[in-house]
Amino acid sequence: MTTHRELDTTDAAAKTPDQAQPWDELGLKEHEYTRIRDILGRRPTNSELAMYSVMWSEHCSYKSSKAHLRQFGQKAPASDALLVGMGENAGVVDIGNGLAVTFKVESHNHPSYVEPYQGAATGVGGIVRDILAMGARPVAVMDPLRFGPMDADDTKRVLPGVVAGVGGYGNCLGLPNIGGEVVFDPSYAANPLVNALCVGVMRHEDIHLASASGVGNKVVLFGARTGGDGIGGASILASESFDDSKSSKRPSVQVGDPFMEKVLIECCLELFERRLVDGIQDLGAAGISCATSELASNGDGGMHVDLETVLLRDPTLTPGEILMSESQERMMGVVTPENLDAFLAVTGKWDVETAVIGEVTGTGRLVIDWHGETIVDVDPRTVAHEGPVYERPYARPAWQDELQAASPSALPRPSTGAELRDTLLRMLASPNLASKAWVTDQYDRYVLGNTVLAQPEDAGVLRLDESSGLGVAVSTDGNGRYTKLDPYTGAQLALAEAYRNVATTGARPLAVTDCLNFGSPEDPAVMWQFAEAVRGLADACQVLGTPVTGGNVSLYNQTGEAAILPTPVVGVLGVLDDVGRRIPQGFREPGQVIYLLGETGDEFGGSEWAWVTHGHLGGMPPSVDLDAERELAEILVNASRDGLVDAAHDVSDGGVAQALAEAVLRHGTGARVWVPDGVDPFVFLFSESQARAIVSVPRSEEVRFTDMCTARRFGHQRIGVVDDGGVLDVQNVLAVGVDELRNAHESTLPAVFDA
Amino acid sequence: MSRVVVDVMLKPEILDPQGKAVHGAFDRLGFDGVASVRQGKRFEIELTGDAGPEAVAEIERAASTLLSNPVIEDYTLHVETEA
Amino acid sequence: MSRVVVDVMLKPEILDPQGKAVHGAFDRLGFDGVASVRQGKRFEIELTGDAGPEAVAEIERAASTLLSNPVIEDYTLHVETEA
Amino acid sequence: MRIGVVTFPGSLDDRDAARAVRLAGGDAVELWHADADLHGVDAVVLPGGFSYGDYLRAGAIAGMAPVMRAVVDAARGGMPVLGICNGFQVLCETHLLPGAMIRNDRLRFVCRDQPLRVENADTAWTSAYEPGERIVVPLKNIDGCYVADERTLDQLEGEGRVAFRYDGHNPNGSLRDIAGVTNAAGNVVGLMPHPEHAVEPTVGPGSTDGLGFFTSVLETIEGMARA
Ligand SMILES: Nc1ncnc2c1ncn2[C@@H]1O[C@H](COP(=O)(O)OP(=O)(O)O)[C@@H](O)[C@H]1O
Ligand SMILES: [Mg+2]
Repeated sequence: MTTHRELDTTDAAAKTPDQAQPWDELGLKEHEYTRIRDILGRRPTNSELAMYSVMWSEHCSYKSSKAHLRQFGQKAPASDALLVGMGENAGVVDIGNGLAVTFKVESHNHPSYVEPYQGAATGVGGIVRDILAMGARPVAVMDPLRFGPMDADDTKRVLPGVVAGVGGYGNCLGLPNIGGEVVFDPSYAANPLVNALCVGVMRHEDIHLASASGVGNKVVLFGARTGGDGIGGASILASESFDDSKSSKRPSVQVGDPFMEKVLIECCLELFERRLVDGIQDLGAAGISCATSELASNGDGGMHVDLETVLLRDPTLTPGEILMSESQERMMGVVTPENLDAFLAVTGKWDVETAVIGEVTGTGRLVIDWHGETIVDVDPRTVAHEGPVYERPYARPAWQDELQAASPSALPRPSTGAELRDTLLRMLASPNLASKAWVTDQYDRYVLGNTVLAQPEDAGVLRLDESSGLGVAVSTDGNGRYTKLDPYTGAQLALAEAYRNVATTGARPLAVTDCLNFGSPEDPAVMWQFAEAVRGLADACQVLGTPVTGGNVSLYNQTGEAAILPTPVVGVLGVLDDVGRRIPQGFREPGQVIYLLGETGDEFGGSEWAWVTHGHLGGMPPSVDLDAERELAEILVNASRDGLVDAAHDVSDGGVAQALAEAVLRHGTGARVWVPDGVDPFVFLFSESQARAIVSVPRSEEVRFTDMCTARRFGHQRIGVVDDGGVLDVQNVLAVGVDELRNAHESTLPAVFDA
Repeated sequence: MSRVVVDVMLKPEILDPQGKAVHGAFDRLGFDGVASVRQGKRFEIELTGDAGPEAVAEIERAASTLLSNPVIEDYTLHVETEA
Repeated sequence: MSRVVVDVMLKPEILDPQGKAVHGAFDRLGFDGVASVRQGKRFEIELTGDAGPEAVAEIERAASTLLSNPVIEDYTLHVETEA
Repeated sequence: MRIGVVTFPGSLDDRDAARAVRLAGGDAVELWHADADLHGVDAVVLPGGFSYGDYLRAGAIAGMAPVMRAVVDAARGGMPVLGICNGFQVLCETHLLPGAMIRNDRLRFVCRDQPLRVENADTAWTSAYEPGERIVVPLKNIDGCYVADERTLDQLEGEGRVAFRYDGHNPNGSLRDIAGVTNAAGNVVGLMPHPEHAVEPTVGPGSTDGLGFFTSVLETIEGMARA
């Protein structure tokens, strides 16, 4: 049955107050629909309804998480580095020399499950446009990923597609991929996590904000044409015609065009440089609805749009669909009338199609017309900023005590040299600890010519200023098992690890971005995990002095009742005054002395060892000591500045054994290591105690280095010597040749994904 | 020996950046008169035996799973007869 | 409006890694009976007007210069008539 | 000495190529795809990237750009031209160099620090190297498998026009391990790996093995000027 309806205008809405509307199919709750009617003083038009429903969705409005996320602002440590804080497209951090850096991580989880290649590709494209919209040149991407069990059939579908998509888009865009994560856990089956991070750089004066001000200024839409992409479910809601055959043609999948985005980046940068654009906003979720309402509500007036002027790829789109379309590679700008010709000349040079679709008004209203008839007339703030906020109930789940009580201390431990050797090789080859080269070799890590460190190093390091060597380091981390055992601690550990990874390269940690991936907020247990994780992260940021500058929340990552491991992914950005002083992770110089920094305890809750050898998850995660993390970071940063260490590698998943193996494998050298007196070899090798790193110190610097550690009362133990013997030799315990180590470490992913 | 041909094209509503780029190239070369270009894939599959109903059914199954991605692509299949 | 279809295939003597991979996938799925697979490109070109001899000659020229690389590829062209 | 670096829509390594030119001591001149004028440069680099998204075929659409008519003419007249990765693909598409690139044998993008053997150290872009010298420069591509018919390959080998070969592991299935070739005159050279990413010790793979391309051409130009 096809019922074509008349265009639903504001006039029609005023005249037909009782017309039934599909608010529930659009995902709105009844009280939300009622509130929309109250705000408007009439029923919404179909276009308005579509707009509110998308902008008030969890994804766009953060209605379940907002109440908690406020802590990031309330507890934010004083930082003179922060130029733009949370709430904009991305935060902006001052790194000196007049340069500023912006970075942010976002999720594209569900789309990547449906269509791995395009889902991941458009995830990268979206975060890059966020960074571009701040006025910055995007300079690198990273991709923290989570998948179901490595050898599950569905993982064999999803992982290669996601990796090809991240690479296909990022490589074609010319952004080096400088890091990320690949983690496997059964809870991510059917709920893979595809997070993407982008870093951008600009001069302070180039910061742009998403606001439409100045009555008479033009609103322009430029980039790709608008098609039916990503309207998906919303098409039923947004469509003026309830014609089944038609709405089924609206793809819920968005397809990316990285070439278009590359051109759009260069075009925008030229517009910024020539000061031709006032406000700018990227188009992401909810497309034109979102961009117009956000630009207008951040400005000082209103906005009028003639929707029929939007350039279309598919002429059959209805006005509601045009408003909702999530076609990629589009930007919206606010341009003064004097600059319009120059603006069009630049977009013309880059072959970027551009349409003037409206202008800034003084009415305070967002008015959208379709061929002269008004289909939207709203206060833009009610759409963009005044959506519902929920105080969702949360409660510590009953099973939490039982989980924490299931300590790993009862698990049988390897004790003989042969058993320990076997354990080391088995862990090195396990999916989460194995080399990720199969993935990262598909990413261009060199383009732009400023990559100082990339995978497999602890953090990605970029040079941002060729003359001074000023640069930044970025790392992302997150351990869902730790977070499941104790969400408050787990989130802090995610921060601690990323912070430590950044410091390990010699960079001073400055700022944080985060992507909070959780299950359904309607489950009080999940909501408790979320609340605890946010509280933990906010508290830890306060102690470490690193403000959260922005991020993203992804909820409803679950299948039926089963939620994913609570997975806060934390990205830390640090600054290096001279990237020439960066500390890489691999042992290179025979004769250098290996020190273990920090204290080792018997900590196996949530450890890789318990998981790999016993499939066990229980007990308490390793304890957090943020003061120790801070002290360790200072030692590493000073050591880099003063040239005291040649290599440094943080100790985390898999413990000291894993860290040593990776440091030896980097250049195929060797090491002779001894277990400190009175320490159990198993605990020494595999414990996951935090705030630790291994370093290699030239003999000439050994005294200065240990003096510094002593002065700071920071634990440091001389545990070995680098050599070129091609063997990792833990004396009187085990010895493994580099070839055997390499084979264990590097065969795992190819064996599954090249089969 | 016989040959089955499977043509795979993006669904009409899905953006086709390649086709768009080719269209742009036509314009630059001064070939006007082109309204649109879509680019897809063509698979020429030689069978060891006859293209009987079972063989075709097998290929059909592969066309819908392996050769095309049903989320974004459509396929058509035909048996090629000697010219 | 009318449609011209250009099929571009690698020359038989040029190796075709994509076709080979598809062949391998057939084998793994247990589809035997496939002797070889070649993967090429299909262009569907909609003309604004009729596919008259001049228009077709233009497309033919594009097919041999733009749509295919004569060093490694062959093409065939046909005008599609409404079904 | 002025070395032009062409930017096509979708070029990615153009700024990197210009940096390498500067580090070698030359002046880098930006050239724009839509401008048929070479602005008096002494040599041209066609940089890496995904011009026009590599849609249709890698390098195919860029090969038709106005600037390429000028480059083709200048190359035929003896001007040194280097095509890196996408630039190599453009040189093949415009038939300045023989052969073509197809999808890598493993069908995936590959990024690695790639050992190469310099087979011909007599070209405009390789005179700073020793014949047989082993260098390491990054390789990053998805359409990097070099193919040509047997007759062409035999001819290239016979005339010493295989300029570079992959040393050890062949990363993309290129026939006869060919990583780069030169025209008969030795002024036009193309290769898949990226020498411009191996010119500074702190960035990239940390080797400076790629700098020789750019010092070679500066020397070549100087020699041409003296002659
Ligand atoms: N999906 C990915 N994309 C890019 N780099 C990755 C990805 N997964 C892992 N890496 C890189 O591989 C290296 C090892 O990863 P991991 O063991 O998770 O590091 P860490 O334990 O130090 O966080 C790091 O350099 C990391 O950035
Ligand atoms: Mg690390």
